[in-house]
Amino acid sequence: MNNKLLLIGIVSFIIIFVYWLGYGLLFVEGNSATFIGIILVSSTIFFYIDAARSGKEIYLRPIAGLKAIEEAVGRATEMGKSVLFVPGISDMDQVDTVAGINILGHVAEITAKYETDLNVPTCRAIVMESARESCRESYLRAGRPDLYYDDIVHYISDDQFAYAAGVNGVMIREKPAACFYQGKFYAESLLLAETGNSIGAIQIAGTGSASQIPFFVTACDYTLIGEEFFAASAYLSNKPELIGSIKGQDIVKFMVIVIMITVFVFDTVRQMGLLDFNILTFLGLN
Amino acid sequence: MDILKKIFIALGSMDRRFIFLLVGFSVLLPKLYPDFFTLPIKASSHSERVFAEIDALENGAKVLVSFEYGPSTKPEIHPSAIALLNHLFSKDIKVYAVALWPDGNFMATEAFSAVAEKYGKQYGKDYVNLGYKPGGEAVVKGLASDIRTMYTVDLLGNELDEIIVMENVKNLLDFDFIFSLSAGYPGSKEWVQFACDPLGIPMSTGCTSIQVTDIIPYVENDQIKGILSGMPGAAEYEQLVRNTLSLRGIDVNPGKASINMAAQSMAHIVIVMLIILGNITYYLTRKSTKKGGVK
Amino acid sequence: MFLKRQMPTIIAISVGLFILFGHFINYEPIQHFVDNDATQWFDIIASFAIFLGALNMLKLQVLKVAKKQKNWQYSILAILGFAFAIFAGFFFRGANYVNLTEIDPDKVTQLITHISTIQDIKDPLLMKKSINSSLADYEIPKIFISRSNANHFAGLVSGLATDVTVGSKPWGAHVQIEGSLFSWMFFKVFTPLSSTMFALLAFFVASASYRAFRIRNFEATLLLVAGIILMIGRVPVGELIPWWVVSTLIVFGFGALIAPLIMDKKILFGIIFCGFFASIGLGIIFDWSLAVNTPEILSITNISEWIFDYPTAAGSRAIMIGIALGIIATSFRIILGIEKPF
Amino acid sequence: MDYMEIFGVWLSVFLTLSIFSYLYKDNPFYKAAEHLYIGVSAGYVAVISFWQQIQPNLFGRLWPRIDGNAEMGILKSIWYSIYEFLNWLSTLGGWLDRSIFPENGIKGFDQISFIYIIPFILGIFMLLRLVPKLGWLARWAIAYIVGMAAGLRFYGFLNSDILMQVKAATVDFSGDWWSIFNGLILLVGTLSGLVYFFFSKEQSGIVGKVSKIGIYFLMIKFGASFGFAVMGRISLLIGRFDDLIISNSAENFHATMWITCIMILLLAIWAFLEKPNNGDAVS
Repeated sequence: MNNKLLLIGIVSFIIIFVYWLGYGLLFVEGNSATFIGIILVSSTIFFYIDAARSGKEIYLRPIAGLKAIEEAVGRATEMGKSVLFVPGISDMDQVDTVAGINILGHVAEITAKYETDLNVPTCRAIVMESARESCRESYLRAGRPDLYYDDIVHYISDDQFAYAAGVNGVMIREKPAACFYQGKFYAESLLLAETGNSIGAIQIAGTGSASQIPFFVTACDYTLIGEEFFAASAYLSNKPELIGSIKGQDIVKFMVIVIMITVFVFDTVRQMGLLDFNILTFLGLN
Repeated sequence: MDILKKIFIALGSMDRRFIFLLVGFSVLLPKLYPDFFTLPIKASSHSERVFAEIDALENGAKVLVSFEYGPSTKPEIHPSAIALLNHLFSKDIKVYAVALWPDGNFMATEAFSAVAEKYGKQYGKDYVNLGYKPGGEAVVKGLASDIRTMYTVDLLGNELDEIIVMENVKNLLDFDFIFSLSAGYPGSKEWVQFACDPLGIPMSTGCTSIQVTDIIPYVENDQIKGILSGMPGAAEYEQLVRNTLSLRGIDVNPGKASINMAAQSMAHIVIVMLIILGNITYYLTRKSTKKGGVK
Repeated sequence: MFLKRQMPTIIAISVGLFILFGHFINYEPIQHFVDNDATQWFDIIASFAIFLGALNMLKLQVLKVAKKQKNWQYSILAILGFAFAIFAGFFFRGANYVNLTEIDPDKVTQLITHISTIQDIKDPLLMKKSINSSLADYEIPKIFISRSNANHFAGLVSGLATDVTVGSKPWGAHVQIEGSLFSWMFFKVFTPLSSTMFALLAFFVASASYRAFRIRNFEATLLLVAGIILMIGRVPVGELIPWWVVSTLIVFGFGALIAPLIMDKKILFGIIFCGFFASIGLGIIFDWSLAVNTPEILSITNISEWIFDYPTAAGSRAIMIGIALGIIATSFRIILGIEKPF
Repeated sequence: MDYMEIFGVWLSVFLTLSIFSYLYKDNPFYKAAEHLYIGVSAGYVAVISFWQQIQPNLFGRLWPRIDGNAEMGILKSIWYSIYEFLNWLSTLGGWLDRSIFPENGIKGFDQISFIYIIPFILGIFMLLRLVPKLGWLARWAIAYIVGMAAGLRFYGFLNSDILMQVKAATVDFSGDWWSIFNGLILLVGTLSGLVYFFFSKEQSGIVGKVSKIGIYFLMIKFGASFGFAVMGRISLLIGRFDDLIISNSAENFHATMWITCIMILLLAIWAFLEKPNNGDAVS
């Protein structure tokens, strides 16, 4: 265990040392703080992924919205209605969409297991393609490849509100019993969530768009807020390496908090005139 | 008392279409009868900051205005654009327009044609409209290093080297100020991250209300100098420009945002009233729901 | 099998690493690729993919019509709308302009009269000036959708200049300028639809806030109070609210905050009434009705500005950092190849 | 008089009101507008992305404008004969006018960027999804995009949303008490908000208390966002009403008034006829 830590430490040190040697020559000047940040973040997360792989138990606090997913699909099954999954309006160049598609994989696995209809309207053709891949895999994993067909995932329009209008149409005419909104959303979030609310569906939202979280919080039953949304697929997968990465992410967060407090303390001391040391300059942030 | 309670409970369970109707009327009535609804407009510190920054620019300075909105968000931002152009042209500042959104250049064309004539400004001599380039942040980065790698011609197809105002303008460093009129992505955030922060050019923004809470950390950090938030922000800026210009002997018509503030205020009041009503009902019926054990 | 299964993972990992570390490498073409080309490539691929999506949409709508499924009649509209957009985009350009060379200086006024029949002229004098400065080669400031209208206008003004030509703007420009069939579609069909869908939100935001802004618990109350203060404080009407209304609201707001804690209505109302009379009393004693005397906290505008400058900014920052961490961790998992959506 | 213009005004008023009619409930007008919108927008986006991405940015980079009279090397002339072939295809063998591929290349760039063949190929791979046997090639294109996103966002978000915000952890003590207090609020709010997001710690004890404070800050942020959203959406509604009022002018023959009246009448008739078999009104 400790050997691995040492090994990762040595490798990171060597990388940073090489960077330092080539600084200004091989490497661009001016963004050394970011470089060191990347190495630090990567090695921390990698360490915990590795630890989890070798069998370390990791506790994750429960997130209500994730527990509710299976429940929601179950209810749709009981009612004989379909499940709607909206992967947001951004393309695959946003990490949010990637996270949303990963969650879709888990939802599809559950619908396959329960033999419930799934409907995934998309706003981008590339998202449509990867959502299909993801659903096909899930149906296969659930042992029900016979239930899968390509039109589970279909394209509506690249335009934001045309897409919203189309999804709205699906909702008011097909009346799904469970609606998932997982991805990057803009103004259409409330339009979707309010319509979903008016048809009485269970709604579970998750998004990394800070400005849309309030609408989901007020109109949906459960909302995965910001970082929770990105952690969701790891939670659901139960794979040790993904769960390890969540732990690593937590440690990075802890480091950010510690650094912020350190910056605050040192800067306060500096402002009092007790110490002639500017921590921001030291960290390369000024 | 019991009757009152019943009324409140009945109101509380009203069909949401009544709410729609109320909101619709609250906007429509002040529009149809503007004389009954007039309100004084007082500028917030953020709008004042924007005004002061622009007003401090010298005559003949160069300002880049980026149009990052389209017809659907026009009501919120276009008034800011008009007021801004009034302000800039009255100070004989050269204006350069770019669009990061495809429909942004329609907005830019409309704004210029509404304002330029009044100040006798000529296209190509006093202002230029470079049009839309796809790519978002890549465009911003490109402009930062060399405008001519991004744009070889302007919106009307003129070569950049033939345009008088483009003389001695090589990249963003040649501008004194950047103003982003932004309705989302790509927008103000990209200008801060990829142009204004690295190059140290002052910038302000006029953005949609919904974006304000996302952009406010940058304003607090002084990476953006002031912010016009949505239509109310536009109205405040319009008012500041109008008052100042009239002191300088130029008459500007009251702007669209200022006119619409009455409707805006009415709608807000109606919504707040609805919320209060909803809460009274909620409070009166709380015990029964508690028993029911609904979430 | 290798090409189907492993190759995509290898591409994703290598592209990810290349772009991540490309930011640091001091070699101009790599920097250029990372800054510009990488996203441009994506845009190009996405543009190709759009046709794939459009075909899928079309297929489903056609199937709906063919199978006469419920509401199939409306699908015809979707197909027609799509066909019209493609027609305006690739087959019928419009965007006809009329160009005059060597205008007779004496007939400029006549020309302006002709122009005024097709377009509003705000300032004829200024227009005269601009025509006079480009007599040799002048383009009429109106672009015609139909060729015959342009020809008709050219016929009207043919006597005023040596040469009158009718042409049409190049392909590609037709999606950017007014006066093409495509821009007509944009302004008359697309814009009203999209901006009205957007404006529907005004109603939904009202009904959502009516339903959701309840003093259910302390958190919900904070949401409600911040929301209401912002709504009132950011519009001019907030300025008009006199001190006693604000102080009353503060008292009630305080009451709302403690309401979840106190179940006995009598005690709660007692506290609220005491606070109410105390604040009014203080106001009368210190004469707050004079603007100078009013404490700053009794202006809704000031309160709202404080809320969005500090607590909101703090909340925003926390969410922003959290989201950034989530994105970084997900990106890292993609680069490691343990998370792959393809 | 421009009939196209007047027709356009009437059409846009009709479409606006059709969408608004959704507020009453799902009805034929809304369904028609919705379907038309989906069709038009899909076509609109396809056209725009072709004329503003594929044509200028891809073809323009591969075949930039060259001097038609100048001598060309053999490789270059082969290269441009591909261009002519594409033109031949796009004009259906010369039957249509030259449009996508103007003579002598596309204006905009001065140098051929051969590297753009890669996105061209990846784009075609994407379209190969239509050929069942070669559909898997689309995965390569998706893999490129996902990899690119990971590389770009990792750097971008670490830089601007974490490191830059660490900078903001300082409090300026040179101001008055009030501004120091506000600075502290900012810091405490940010830190406690972050604590809320800890996944591998149970939210009890001190962590629970701090994260509770964090939730309060998040809630205030959400409330404020909501308030701003109300403001923005109302502004947009006002904008729509402005347009409707303008369309009601005499020169447009009072389009708004007529269409409103007729639509309400038709909706009333529809609602009356619909009633017996309609158990699922949206409310």
